[in-house]
Amino acid sequence: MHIVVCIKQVPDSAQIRVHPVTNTIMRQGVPTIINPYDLFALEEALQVRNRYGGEVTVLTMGPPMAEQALRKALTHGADRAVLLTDRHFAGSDTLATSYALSQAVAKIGESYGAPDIVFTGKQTIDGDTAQVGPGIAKRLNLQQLTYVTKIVSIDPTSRELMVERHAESGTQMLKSTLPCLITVLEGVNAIRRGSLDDAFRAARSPVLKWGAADAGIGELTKCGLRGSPTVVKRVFAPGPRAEKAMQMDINDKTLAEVAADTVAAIFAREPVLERKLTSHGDR
Amino acid sequence: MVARKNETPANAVGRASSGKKLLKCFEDHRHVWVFMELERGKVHPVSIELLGEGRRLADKLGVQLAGVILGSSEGVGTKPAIEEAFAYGADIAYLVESPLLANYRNEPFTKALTDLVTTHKPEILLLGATTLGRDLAGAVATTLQTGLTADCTELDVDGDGSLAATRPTFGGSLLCTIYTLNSRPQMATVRSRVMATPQRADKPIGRVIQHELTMVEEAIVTKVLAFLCNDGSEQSNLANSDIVVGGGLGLGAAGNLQHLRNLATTIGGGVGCSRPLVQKGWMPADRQIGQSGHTIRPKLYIAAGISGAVQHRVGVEGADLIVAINLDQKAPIFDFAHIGVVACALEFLPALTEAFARRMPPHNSIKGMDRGRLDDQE
Amino acid sequence: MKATTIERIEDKLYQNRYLVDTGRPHITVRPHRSPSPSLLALTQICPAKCYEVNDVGQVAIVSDGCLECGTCRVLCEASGDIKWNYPRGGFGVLFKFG
Amino acid sequence: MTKSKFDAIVIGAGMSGNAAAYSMARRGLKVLQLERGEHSGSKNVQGAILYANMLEAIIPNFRDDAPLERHLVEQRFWLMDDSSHTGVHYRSDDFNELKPNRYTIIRAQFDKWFSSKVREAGGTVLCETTATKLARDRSGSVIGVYTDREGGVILADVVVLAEGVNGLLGTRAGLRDMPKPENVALAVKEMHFMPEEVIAERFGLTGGEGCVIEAGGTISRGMAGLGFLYTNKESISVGIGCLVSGLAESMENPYRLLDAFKQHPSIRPLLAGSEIKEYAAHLIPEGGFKAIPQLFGNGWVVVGDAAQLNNAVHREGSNLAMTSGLMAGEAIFQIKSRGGLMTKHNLSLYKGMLDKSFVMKDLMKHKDLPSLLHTDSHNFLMTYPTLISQAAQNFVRVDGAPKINREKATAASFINARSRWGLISDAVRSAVSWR
Repeated sequence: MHIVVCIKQVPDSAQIRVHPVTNTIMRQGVPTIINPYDLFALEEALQVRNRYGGEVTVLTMGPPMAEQALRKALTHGADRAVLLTDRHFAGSDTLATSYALSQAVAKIGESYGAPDIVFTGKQTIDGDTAQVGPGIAKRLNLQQLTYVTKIVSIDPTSRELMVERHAESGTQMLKSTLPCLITVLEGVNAIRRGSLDDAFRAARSPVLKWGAADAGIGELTKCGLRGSPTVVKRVFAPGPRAEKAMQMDINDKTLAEVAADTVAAIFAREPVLERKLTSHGDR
Repeated sequence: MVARKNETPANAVGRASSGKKLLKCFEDHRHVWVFMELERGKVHPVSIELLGEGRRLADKLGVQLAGVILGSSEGVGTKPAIEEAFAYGADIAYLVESPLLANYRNEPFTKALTDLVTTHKPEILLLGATTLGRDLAGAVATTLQTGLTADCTELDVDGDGSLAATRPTFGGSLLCTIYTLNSRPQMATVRSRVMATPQRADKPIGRVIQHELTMVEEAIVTKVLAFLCNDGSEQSNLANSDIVVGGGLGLGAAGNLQHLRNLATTIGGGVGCSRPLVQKGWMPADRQIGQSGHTIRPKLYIAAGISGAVQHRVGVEGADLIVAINLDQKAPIFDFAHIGVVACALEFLPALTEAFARRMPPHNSIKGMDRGRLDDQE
Repeated sequence: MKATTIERIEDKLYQNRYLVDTGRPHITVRPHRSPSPSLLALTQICPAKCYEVNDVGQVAIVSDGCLECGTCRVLCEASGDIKWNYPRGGFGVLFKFG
Repeated sequence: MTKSKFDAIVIGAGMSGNAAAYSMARRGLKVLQLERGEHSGSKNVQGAILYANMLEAIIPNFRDDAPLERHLVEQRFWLMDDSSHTGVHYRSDDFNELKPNRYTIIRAQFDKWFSSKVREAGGTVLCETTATKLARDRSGSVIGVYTDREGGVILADVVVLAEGVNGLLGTRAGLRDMPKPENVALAVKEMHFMPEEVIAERFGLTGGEGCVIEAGGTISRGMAGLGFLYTNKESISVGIGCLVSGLAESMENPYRLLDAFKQHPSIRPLLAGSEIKEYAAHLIPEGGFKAIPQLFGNGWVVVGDAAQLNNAVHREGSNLAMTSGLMAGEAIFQIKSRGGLMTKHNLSLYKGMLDKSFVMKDLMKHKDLPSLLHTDSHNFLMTYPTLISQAAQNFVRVDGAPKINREKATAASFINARSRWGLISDAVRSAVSWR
């Protein structure tokens, strides 16, 4: 089994601060981390490798410093790491990103065996939202299995697999075939700590650095800004909530009266809630 | 993508600032479409909200609003969805009916939607940011090689008719406005409970354009074996309760948490607390709301005796309505609550429970709604 | 000139970056009936205010805001009042500047 | 992939650990360095001043690419009472030299750079890995280390304990005692960010010039303590430290002491409008010469803070740490290159080097000062600061009273406070312990 896991190095958004006065983004000292959702995907991939044998290759597209994220992924236990880094990719939106990544996955397939499963995290916390996975699946025509909560079974010979997928009001049981793309729902597993061997391999083995050409990406017009239909025009901080809390009038009123006023104020602001609470029986 | 000089907000990047004209081939894309998501035949509330939003955008652009329905004729069928489309403001409906569309699978739904879009060329396509909507939108956008902005909190159209989609970034600490420059349709997804639910008006069914799904079951690799519907019980944990009642040190002692639970049981809410209560051992750690606990997005959050440290604030800011009860009117929680009651939480909770009970029908069975699990009575 | 108000300890800790090893606190307090003087001292001198007297009069710790300075170890490990260890590799406080 | 044996394992990637690992790796030794933090620097806290000439001995051209904040041109010593400070400022254009002598640095960024040098030199660095126990053979010699990762023991000829002031590994293995409350100070510190120009304006600095304020007095409420304020490029590190024994006795909250120091009329204007981005705390060895433990044994040496090598009186730590790391590395290399074993006897070479260097000489010189300050901190840090600031004010204030009366009043205030005999004994004891 050859499994490829796409990860992304993102700023640790919990550390992003907006300057209270100038409302600008304070980026000093904001460390980078592996996109938390991708760690669930990596753990799932490692579990599949440990159960069915094979190798896990980790791929990321980003600036040269994204190598740190790959080193961490290797320390968790991945077998090989590829960093896709090139000026042409700067400013890529999700469409251009999925194009570049899918070409790189294909190239990895040529050198290390076509991947049976491509894992990605559900989404990233810094901007893209659940579009790169489907984009890769569509371009490499892999079966697209998103929001997967459990890989029930894989039969390497018949190349069939069974998964459970989170849907709006329930869980779907799906049967599909390899090769496929799986995005993993958060919380389904917990990333493992690598062993000493993993840590040593991470410290010693080289991270493969590929530019556009190495990854077999010919059409540069599909990359970076030119390949991106969407573009960010403005980034700004949400304005602080204008009004302070509406203070309920409490002077010379009994607790019961204030409580009644409060409930009235709540229902005035949330009619849907009022209907739900005051209607008779199950609507 | 974010500010280059780390002090100034990012201004326009690349082509956006040059304001290039729309490519010729996209000029004939018109009208606003809303994908109606069906859940066992019933229309998902987010699609209704999007129809309301779609109507507003269509009126601003002076174009039509269309509802897109993909489903199968078995069971409830697609008729109720078509009625809902027109009742909430659609001018026209596009329908693809096929047994292959009974249960959601990516391949048939993507094919059906992309065929409709390539034939009738909408300029804006809105979908709900549900697991179905995001799975479908990603695949359709890639097939059409067009732009998709997900989880939008605000939609608008500029003077030149292009869609301005605003969404949170960097974990919600910032917002950004994204444009789809020269590709159509401009796709966007929106989460439920972000847009207002429009008024319903009983209107006759208008024009329905039906399309065939040119696909056979054998060609579809992924099969749906089963569907386990969760009966809402799983809803009851804090993270996705509609109502949450939180207790803080202002309650005085562990014994007084009973008042908190009485209120929660009465109005069907989950019970949570601030970090100090966990620290004092009054409540288990999985009840903690805040940075190192749960992040909640309920319709209503009642904070009783919580001062509102910043770590607590980031955990509750997603709530639609925050009611704070605290004896100290300078408590930080009043800076981000919507409704404030300066009173002793211990005394006010019973009165509030009583006030709610009076407005609710007697012994109203609230089993049906998603409510705090009964076994919260630890 | 506006006096910078004295922030509360929670606001100070909110600035820091942590990776909490949930379920594996790296410091534990030995159960006791009444806290020793040095345990009581911790409730005042711990720079992250992790130690508090709970309502049955015992000193309890929530170590997720711990700065790993070792002050409590210096005062209370020898007497056995607390068990002190480093968090697992990569967990605990992660200084951005230090 | 079995783990082969290493020539040396360095525990910890702070100043002493990086210096030891770099010096050995550069000499071609097979070095493994274990760091429990996410990166080298994630767990390290310091004021922080870098002493250039010690680093030059390790990485001569460090100025080419090391992340340095400002080079220091001004040192201010303040004696503070609640409303004022009396200070001695030394500033010299000489410090604007080609190779500046002291810099302010930000440890998280600096240590990451230093660690990249260790890797470049061929050292293997494993982060997010906590060393849990020393491995010893029957005779008690240290032969390797266990970690909190699966995979058992890692063997090496020698283990360099650069694990910092707490030093769990060494103390738990009984190689040295745990630091005592009166031998360590708890320092709390904040990073205040503000535009570079505002800092330059407030301290009268141009270009990369930097300024340092170190202050004693009533700010530590009578405990032996020190407040500090270091200017970085776009931030100011401000902090205060007190002996743990003093804190435990006085039950003072460290963060309240810090807030009071920040609110002091002399400090507040320097921090106005800043954005606080981190609050940190760390122990600093204060015991001086008398607290230095056994420095070497069969299969191990201890360096840096773990060896209590910190000249508290001169507020110098990172230079002693770096130098002790370098010397440990050199000693191990010399033993290795003559085919020697890492025995206690051979490793005494390391202590010999330390004794001949400034490290031991400085610490010997001030070996009595720590005890003087501990026992008499209230007197030196409460009474004298108030007396001196009152005297300064009397000297400066002009209200027509004859100068002679002023001077008599000042002299009287000293005598009433300390008595003639007290003044003389304070002076003698300070001089003796300073010499």
